[in-house]
Amino acid sequence: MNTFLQLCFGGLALGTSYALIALGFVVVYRASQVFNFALGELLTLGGFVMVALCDFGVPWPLALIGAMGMTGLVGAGIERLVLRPLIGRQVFVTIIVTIFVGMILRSLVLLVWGPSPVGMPTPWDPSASISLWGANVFYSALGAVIAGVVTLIGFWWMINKPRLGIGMQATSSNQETALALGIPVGRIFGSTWFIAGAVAALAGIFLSMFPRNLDSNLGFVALRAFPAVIVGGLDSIRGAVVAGLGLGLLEVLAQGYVNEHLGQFGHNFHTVFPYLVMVLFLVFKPHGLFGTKEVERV
Amino acid sequence: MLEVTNLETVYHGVLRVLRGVSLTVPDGGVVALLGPNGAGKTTTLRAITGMLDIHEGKVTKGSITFDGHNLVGKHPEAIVRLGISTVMEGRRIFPELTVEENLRAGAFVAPPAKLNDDLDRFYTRFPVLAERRHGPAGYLSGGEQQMLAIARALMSHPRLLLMDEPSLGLAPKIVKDVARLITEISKDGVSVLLVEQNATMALELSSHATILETGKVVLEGASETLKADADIQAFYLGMGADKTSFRDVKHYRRRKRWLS
Amino acid sequence: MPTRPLVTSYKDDSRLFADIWHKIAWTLALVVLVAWPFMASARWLTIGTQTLVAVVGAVSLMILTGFAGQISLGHAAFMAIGAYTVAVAGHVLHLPFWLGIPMGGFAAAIVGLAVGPFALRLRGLYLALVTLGLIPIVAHILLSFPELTGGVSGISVPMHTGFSAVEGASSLGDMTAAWHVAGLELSFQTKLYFLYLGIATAVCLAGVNISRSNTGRAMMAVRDSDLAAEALGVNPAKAKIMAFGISSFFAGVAGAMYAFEQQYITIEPPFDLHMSVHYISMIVIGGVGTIFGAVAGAITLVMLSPLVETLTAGLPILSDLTSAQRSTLVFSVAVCGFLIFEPLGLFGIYLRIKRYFLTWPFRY
Amino acid sequence: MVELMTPLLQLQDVDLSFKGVRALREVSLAVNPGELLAIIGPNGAGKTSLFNCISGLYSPQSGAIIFEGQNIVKAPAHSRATMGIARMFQNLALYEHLTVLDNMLVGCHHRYTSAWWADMLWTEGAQKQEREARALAEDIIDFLNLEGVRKTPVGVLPYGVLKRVELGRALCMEPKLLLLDEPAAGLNREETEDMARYILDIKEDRGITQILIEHDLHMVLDLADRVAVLEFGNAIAVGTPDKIRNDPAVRAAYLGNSEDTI
Repeated sequence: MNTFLQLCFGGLALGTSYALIALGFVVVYRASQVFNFALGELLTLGGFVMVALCDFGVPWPLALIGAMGMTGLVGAGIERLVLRPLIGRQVFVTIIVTIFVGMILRSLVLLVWGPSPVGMPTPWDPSASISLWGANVFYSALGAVIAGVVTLIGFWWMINKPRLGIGMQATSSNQETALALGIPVGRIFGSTWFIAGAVAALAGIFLSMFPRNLDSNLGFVALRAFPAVIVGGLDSIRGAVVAGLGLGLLEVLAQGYVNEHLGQFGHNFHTVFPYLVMVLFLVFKPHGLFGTKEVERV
Repeated sequence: MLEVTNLETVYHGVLRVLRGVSLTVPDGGVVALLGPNGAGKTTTLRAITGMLDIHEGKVTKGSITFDGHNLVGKHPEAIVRLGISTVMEGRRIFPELTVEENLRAGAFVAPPAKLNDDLDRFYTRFPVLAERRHGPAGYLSGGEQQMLAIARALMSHPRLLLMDEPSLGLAPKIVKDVARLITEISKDGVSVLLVEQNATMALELSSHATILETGKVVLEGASETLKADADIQAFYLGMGADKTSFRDVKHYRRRKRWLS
Repeated sequence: MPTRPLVTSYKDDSRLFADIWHKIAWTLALVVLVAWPFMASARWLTIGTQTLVAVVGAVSLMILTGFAGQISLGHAAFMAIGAYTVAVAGHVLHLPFWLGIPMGGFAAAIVGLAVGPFALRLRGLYLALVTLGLIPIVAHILLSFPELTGGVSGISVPMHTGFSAVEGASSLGDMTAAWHVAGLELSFQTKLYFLYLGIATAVCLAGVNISRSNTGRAMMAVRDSDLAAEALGVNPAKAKIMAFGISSFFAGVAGAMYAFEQQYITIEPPFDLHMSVHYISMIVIGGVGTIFGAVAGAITLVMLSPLVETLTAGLPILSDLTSAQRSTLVFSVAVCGFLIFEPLGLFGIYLRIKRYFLTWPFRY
Repeated sequence: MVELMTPLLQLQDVDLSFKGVRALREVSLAVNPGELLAIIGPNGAGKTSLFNCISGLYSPQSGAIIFEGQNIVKAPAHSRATMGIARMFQNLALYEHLTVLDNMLVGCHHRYTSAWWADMLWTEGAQKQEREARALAEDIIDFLNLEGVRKTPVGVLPYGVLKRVELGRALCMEPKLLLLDEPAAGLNREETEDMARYILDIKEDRGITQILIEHDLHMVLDLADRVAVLEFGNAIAVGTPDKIRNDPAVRAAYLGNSEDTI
């Protein structure tokens, strides 16, 4: 039972990060139908900015906010520089451009901070844990869950402000029409990318805390959050949260209970498990748990 | 209140569409902009609403002023805030959004306090929309979508409404409804610039009309005068059609050489 | 100015080499291609061979993504299947390479045909994500059978000719030994180059034939609007699955070629997301939608990489990166630039130049 | 006498609804071989939905669609196209990256019997089929006066020409039944007259049965052999143009008041 609880907490912490990443995908997708493959690199960037700020002597909480803000600005900058000129082009183009923006970001991160891993500063002892109902939970895991929940609530409040919400929906449906109605399409895109960057930084910071370290490959974690986006439904914020948490839990539980029963095939099985879930969903429920189906009229 | 003088525009840096277009919309008036496909009617509207640059076009010459404000180079958002609203060609409602969300999107630049009053006002005016307010707008019929598009444009409390082909693809009965609505709108004090192919309807509604062909103004004047013009009758109003049926239209072929 | 000769029949109109200028250009190209191994240094000969592998890979991705509009991030997975098929078949069955290469194609095509049905239900982004999932899944399966695939430590790729039954009887039986033909010494690298030149030419021709025939038009119809295609009598399911089958076959062939060229392969790297992305950059830089684009993109990326690596090595800040990272950075910027400013890629630039000359001295 | 013929297409009690909105209510209609049937009705009356049911893009909840004596209600859209039902879309559905000629050749898709591998190898058989399709496409191009633009990408052509290209693409399918969804919408007077002429020529010279949806009442009443009127998903009247012209129910439904002359 203790192992189970422990795994659950670990899964929850991982799931919060997945949920945040998925949220970053969804918020951009909802407004501009762009799937941001560069998000993973924003995770890494956020982590490194955080380390740099702490090294500079900025107090931890301020550094956290600063890192989120700066990464958000980088996100908004990418939107302005690269994606704005592509408004109105096919999905294909935007998918590819974000992949390559990600590659550029990755090169730049390597250029500035180099390839060797660094530890993420924490305000608590990184290897310390507390005992909750008999399970050992790392402070970092607990911190991730709390920070995630706080961010999600703040996010929820923002998105439900009528103007931003309706503006995002209108923009996503048809940019030209939205523009003609006086909706500042550019600013809406910019703010969604800012939000995506900021939550990605938060996810990146908590993901690279103990026991993991921060290095330039952190971005690949975002690839593992794709399944959460699909399972939740591409344009559903609720879906991102539910599926992110769920898949994080499933992944950790699979690692704990399933891998060993699959023999050779089970080695690292938990890493592909979310993809298998995703494929099943795409076949049987392509719009995910909460995604909307588009209205098609000929 | 709207003054367009000597407007010239290009697309993609090369394609000249407007070659010196001038027109005026007086306060509270209905002005029609007529002309065949490709004459530059939609381009004129885009230039006024600041939407040219997203189509890779730009104004190269001339000026557009609205109540003394220069509109050239302004963002579409700023232009809507000045009080110019557009009903785009082909209705362009947001199909996945509900009727109410469509209307709310239209009210983006309006003060939020008035929102509920406005919604009530339009629901009383268009009972069909009230009935379907929580259903996706994509399932409305063509006529209902047109009503929604007009209502949505009015949500921002414009003083000038630009309409691009509001009668396109609508049944005669609905066209009449739209025409009645336009008259009502102008009675409420909103000026209207009406871009149309349906010249009969447009000349009926408007006080003044401008006719564009290949990017130039070829005729303008009071609608009454234009209605009596022989060329207009032949080319735009299809007056000959009462006598010659479509079955008997002369049919000649221009042989073309194998090009390209 | 050269003008087109008068076209008098539909057959003339569909010819590949329409006029004398095309013929001259192709002859020149052929001379360069044949002379290459004898002119180039060992390093550039290897790069030439790698370019031919990339051409096959890029054409196969072009058929799927450029013609049929099915975005695939799983290209590396198909190539991995081809590569591991020839490696395992070489070890276990002692299969000669000329059977191994098509077999690699078939193995990949089987997986491609299995993925195809997903494409029927999914569009654009969703499909990209499924094909992305293919990479870890294929890698996981390959890693799960270490006694066959060598697991993480990789596997060597033996290149049997099938003629070596009599040991040492003829040097023809050994692919790695040099041949002496008509006074010329053909090293292993040279033989491989010519073999790949043949395969690449055949694959390009097949690609061009698809694009100008009914099969290709059906794919393009589905790419641009599958509803309209259906109303025109095109079966979208058939067109998409066909694209997946043909494309993954060629991808498998490219993978097999890659394996023989490398002689020793591991799973990740090279068969990871980076490889898929690399091939996508080729078709984007070359120009999506034409075989010309695939070939131009492959040549540009593979041939220019060493140049870019050398050139950027001297730059003050960039020299901190490894050479591969430098070329990745430069080409990523190039892809973004092309997507924003020249969506048709090198093909678009070619069209502009052509139009400039055709309309000379007028400028538009 | 018209009534004695076996209809080419027969709709029996076709019912269609989505999300609780009933688009078609037990619509029954028959189209005789060689005739030009026009369907008129206010927006939202279900005209385009009816076309979508016939061409297979929507599947009705109940009812039968009988084409040449066969119930095709279950057949997928592409096989209906192969059987000989072609359509023109209301909002142009051309392939804008392809040339006019290639668009036409996509319309010829049903003629090709060559296998994909034959196409890939460019065999003599595949080439022969390519030439035959080209000959057909050129015939249509000639008929619609599109010679000058045959190798122009569709994306750069003006609207009036596009409508002709789309008509041509439908003709390339060598249809037995041609569905025209507002072919004259957005066209000016001259282009409308040309379109009317083409429609008549298609009927008279090529003998293709056509169903026409159009708002231009002059055009409909001049061209059609019979007119069907739809309102709220019901077929409220069917008859000759003269009969429809004077039908009070039609006037009320379609024109809003009865003083107007049609």
